Amino acid sequence: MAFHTGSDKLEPLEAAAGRVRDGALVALGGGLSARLPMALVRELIRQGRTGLHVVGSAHSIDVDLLVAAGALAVCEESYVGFEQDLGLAPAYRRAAEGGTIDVRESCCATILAQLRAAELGLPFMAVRGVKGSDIRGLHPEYGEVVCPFTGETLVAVPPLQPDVALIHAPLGDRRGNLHLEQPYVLDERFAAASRNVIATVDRIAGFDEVGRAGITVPGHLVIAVSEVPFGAHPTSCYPGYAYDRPHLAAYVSAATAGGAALTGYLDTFVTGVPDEAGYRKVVGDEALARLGTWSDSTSAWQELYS
Amino acid sequence: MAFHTGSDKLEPLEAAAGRVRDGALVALGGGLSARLPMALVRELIRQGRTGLHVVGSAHSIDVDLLVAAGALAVCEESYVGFEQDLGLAPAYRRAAEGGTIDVRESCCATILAQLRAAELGLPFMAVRGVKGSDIRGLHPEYGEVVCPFTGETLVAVPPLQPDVALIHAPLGDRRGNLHLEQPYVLDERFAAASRNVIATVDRIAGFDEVGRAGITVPGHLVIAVSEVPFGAHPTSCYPGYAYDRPHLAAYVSAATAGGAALTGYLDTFVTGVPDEAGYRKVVGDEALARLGTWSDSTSAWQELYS
Amino acid sequence: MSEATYTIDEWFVVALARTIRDKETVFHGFGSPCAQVAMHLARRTHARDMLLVEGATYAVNPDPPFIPPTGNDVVLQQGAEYRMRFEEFFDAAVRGDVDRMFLSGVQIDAYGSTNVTVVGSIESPKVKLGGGGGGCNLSATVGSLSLWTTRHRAGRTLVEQCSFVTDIGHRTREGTRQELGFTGGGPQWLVTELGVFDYDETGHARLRQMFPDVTIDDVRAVTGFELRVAADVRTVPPPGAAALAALRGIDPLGVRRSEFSPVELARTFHAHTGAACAC
Amino acid sequence: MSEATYTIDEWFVVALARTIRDKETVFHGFGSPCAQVAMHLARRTHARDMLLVEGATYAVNPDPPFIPPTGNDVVLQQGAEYRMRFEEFFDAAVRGDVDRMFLSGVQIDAYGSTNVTVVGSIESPKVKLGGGGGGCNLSATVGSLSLWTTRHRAGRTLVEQCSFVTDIGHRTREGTRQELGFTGGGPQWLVTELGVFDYDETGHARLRQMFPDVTIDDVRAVTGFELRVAADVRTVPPPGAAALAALRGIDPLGVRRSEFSPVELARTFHAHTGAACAC
Repeated sequence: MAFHTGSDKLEPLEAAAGRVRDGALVALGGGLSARLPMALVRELIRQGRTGLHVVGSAHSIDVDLLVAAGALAVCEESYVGFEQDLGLAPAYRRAAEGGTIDVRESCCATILAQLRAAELGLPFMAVRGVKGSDIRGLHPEYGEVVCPFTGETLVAVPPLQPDVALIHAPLGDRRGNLHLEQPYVLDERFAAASRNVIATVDRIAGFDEVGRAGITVPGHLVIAVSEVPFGAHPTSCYPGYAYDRPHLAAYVSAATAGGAALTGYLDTFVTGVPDEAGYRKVVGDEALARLGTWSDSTSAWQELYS
Repeated sequence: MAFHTGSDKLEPLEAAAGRVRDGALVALGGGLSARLPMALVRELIRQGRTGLHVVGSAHSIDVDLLVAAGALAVCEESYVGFEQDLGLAPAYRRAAEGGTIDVRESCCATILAQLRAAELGLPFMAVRGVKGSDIRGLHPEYGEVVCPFTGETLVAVPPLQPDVALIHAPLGDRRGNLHLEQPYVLDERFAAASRNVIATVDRIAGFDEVGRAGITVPGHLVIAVSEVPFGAHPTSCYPGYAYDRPHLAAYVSAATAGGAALTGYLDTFVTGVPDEAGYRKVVGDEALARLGTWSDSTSAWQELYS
Repeated sequence: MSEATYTIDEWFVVALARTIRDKETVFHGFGSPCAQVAMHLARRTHARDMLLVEGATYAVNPDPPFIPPTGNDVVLQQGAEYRMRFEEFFDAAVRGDVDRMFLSGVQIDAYGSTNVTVVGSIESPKVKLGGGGGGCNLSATVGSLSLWTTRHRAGRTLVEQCSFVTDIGHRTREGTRQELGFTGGGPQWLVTELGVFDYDETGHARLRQMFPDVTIDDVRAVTGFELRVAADVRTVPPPGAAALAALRGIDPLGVRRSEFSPVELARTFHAHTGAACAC
Repeated sequence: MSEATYTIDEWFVVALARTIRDKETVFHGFGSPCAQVAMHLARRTHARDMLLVEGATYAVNPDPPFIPPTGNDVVLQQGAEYRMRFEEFFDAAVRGDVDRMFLSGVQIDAYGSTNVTVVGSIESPKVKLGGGGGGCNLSATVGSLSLWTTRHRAGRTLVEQCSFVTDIGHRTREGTRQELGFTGGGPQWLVTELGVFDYDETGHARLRQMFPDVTIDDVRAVTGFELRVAADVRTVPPPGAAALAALRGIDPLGVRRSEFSPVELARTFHAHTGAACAC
């Protein structure tokens, strides 16, 4: 009875985040500047979670913030940074260079193969690449397999079954059905491969509305869902809001400075506020409302990034 | 340049079906009584195609008709029949028992694994089951692989890359974008794993309409698309029409009787009519219109199957 | 038909429905009217929190207004909470997220292996059957299997050895499920028009219940493998009024009846007041 | 800026766009503004039938009103013909349906292997870089690779040996692409702010074109591996007026400029009448 057949998974963010254990293998949904599960990340930090092992594709402030707060022990993402625009991930870089976190950098396609092994109930998957790349040296758990038909030797990777996938969606219902806008990134695969999905949604709606919008992640994969407006901020969650570039820039400079500046950011936006209502209050209604203006016009959208 | 980047793939059914060579490895879309590519099947028979090797999941009149017409040499479907309601597939059964076709019965999950190997560019895939089943004995091409991590021996299956996938959809555009209603059965996997997709649609629409409805199979996978109203008849293609149970029952009794009765069916509905317009004329506007009444009311829908 | 009177197809489906436990994720293959009706019946009676996956449409917990004669009609998606993709279902079943599947067979051996592929040899078939669909993988990994047949009395269904093994039971010529590395538990129940079997610790079928118009000798006479009988063998608990009402509402077309011979369909039963109700 | 005058970032992007052939399926990774703008430029000039796959959104042939500073903003899906799933793109790339990918690196060796993981050793990094995304698989199977860097002049980018190989070029310590069983063709072009390289039959980079304000000695001085120069080395063909106009329309925010140092951005060129136009 692995599927969650219950009809009401709605619970407070504190309880949902409380389901994540210290040292858990955590899949982070979304990617780069879009739909990162930031409310859950902030709550995990408030609850003092430690030793987390995160896996995923290309991520940014979610991982960097966990590192900055000392919540992360192992990072198995394919990329952590702020792209060309804002550059390297400061806390992640500092911890990696200082040896305070274990960096097991992976590749999007390899992670996908490992998630599929778990999703398909197979004890391994073969991958075409990886050979010749030093990424392979970071993964002693990889093996090799010889194709019984062609005789070629391929890199074999073990199943990746996260303890929990943290996913933020714009819309969902009490049963845990989630509607996402593309790009889904790895969220569908995370949901199917992980033991449990813990979700936050900007808005809880009735089943009919979610069904009409389209169910991307079915409720039977979800163990808990919490309603958290702007739960992906400062990253985007369309159609609600674009990403908050000024906020990310401010974070990056604080994290780059480190010390008091970084502590200041954490205190102001995470540990110093009791909950996400407090977070939204500090960010400010005006700043949040501004992120919804992307749909007013192309120039308004462009203005957000200028 | 494997993707078909052209913007206009619309062509007559005759030309589209003409792309299928004698002896081709053909994936048949849809399943059982839903969305079978019947217009293409009938046109292939009109063109006298022979030696076809069909693969897929659970099918019915599409395969049986190809067998009845002598167009089929190898059958690798997981099921061919008319369910509990109308029973065994008469022509298929007769040919199998007479040894005039090569029956390589497969399993839905194995076919899926083989299509995935092709879709993922892998030389093999492992499957959990099959062992202990005599189905394995029908497939000398299967092998075995030992998991490098658990040491367990699994059945390994080779990639399945059909020469062509024949798919019928209710809606599509000139670029070849197809909108399907669920169940998609294996059509998405067929489209990605096959060298080419040849599609028929009940109606060609503009890109905007197809995009709004939702693109299930993208045009870059499709080499040709033809507009054929009722192209899935006598099987269903919602939202347009339910399946024509009386027609299927008439076919099954003709095929069971064989000889003149079966020749009569082929002559009346396939070889004796020049094209699909001719087919629709013989079936009759009234019979076709009746299949659209499913949406009038539950009792009207139920009436179609009573 | 009144709720005080019911026919074998109704009682049979009720017995089949009882093999489902609440909160289970349950699937039936196509061409399985009795299993299909039994699943919807269970969900409306004792297993309201089950996750019902419709065979061939992969719709999750639909409420179809009627069961059609074909397994993949869109009517079977009506009111569904969700519609899985083909691969979404098969992946879930292979990785162990599907708790129960209904399987039948033209031949079924003592250990629950079934044949839906061919009677006679595959080289020169006596009868080429439809085929196994997804069974030869699903039977290896699904949590538990509920087997059924409505052709037990014919004497050719429960056999010493299947002429072809399509779906795997508790053991085959190649070994036990454990030796084959299968993750699923295999056959748990076998419901026939004569009675209900479970499987003993060796994986061999064992008669647990019989319909009241059937004797152990009747069953033995038409069972091709050694008939093992439970010490506490008893009558199949009669259907409750609620179950019968629900069943008749679910299947107005009576598609379940298509699995029974006319002779069997003539078997009619009368509810005894105070009869045990398991629903 | 007038069409008679243009800066290095504009000319560079035009040169990068020329590596794309019509009808190709082309992809760029995230954090790659120059490649991103180049792809949209190609599609609006000489490669109108290419299949453009946006990095990070996997949108097919979108017409975004502007290129944002982040790679997976929904603006990059505007007007798209189709939006691939993450796995839909990666599967296509691994099975060989993607013809070209743009890759960059903080270090690039003579055979086109790149490093975007770490400067120094992974055990004690000098600089921990962002990471490779999907490159360590994609570089093995995509048809052709167009490499680029805007940091050639710094002298630390084109190196004899990468301190860490993230993405695979024509050969690595473990062997050639053939020996590794890779199905993709590997690096075909390397465009830098100094000039354009192709790869000789041994898979070694070879200078083919230079920007007019650069000499071979300039290039040799900042190239860490043996500089091989084509016999017919020439000036990078100047951008055409149509290409410049298109480029400025595609990238009003000038995100492409974020890849260049201020010094480089000062490089301005004037169109000579009758200058060859490849666009």
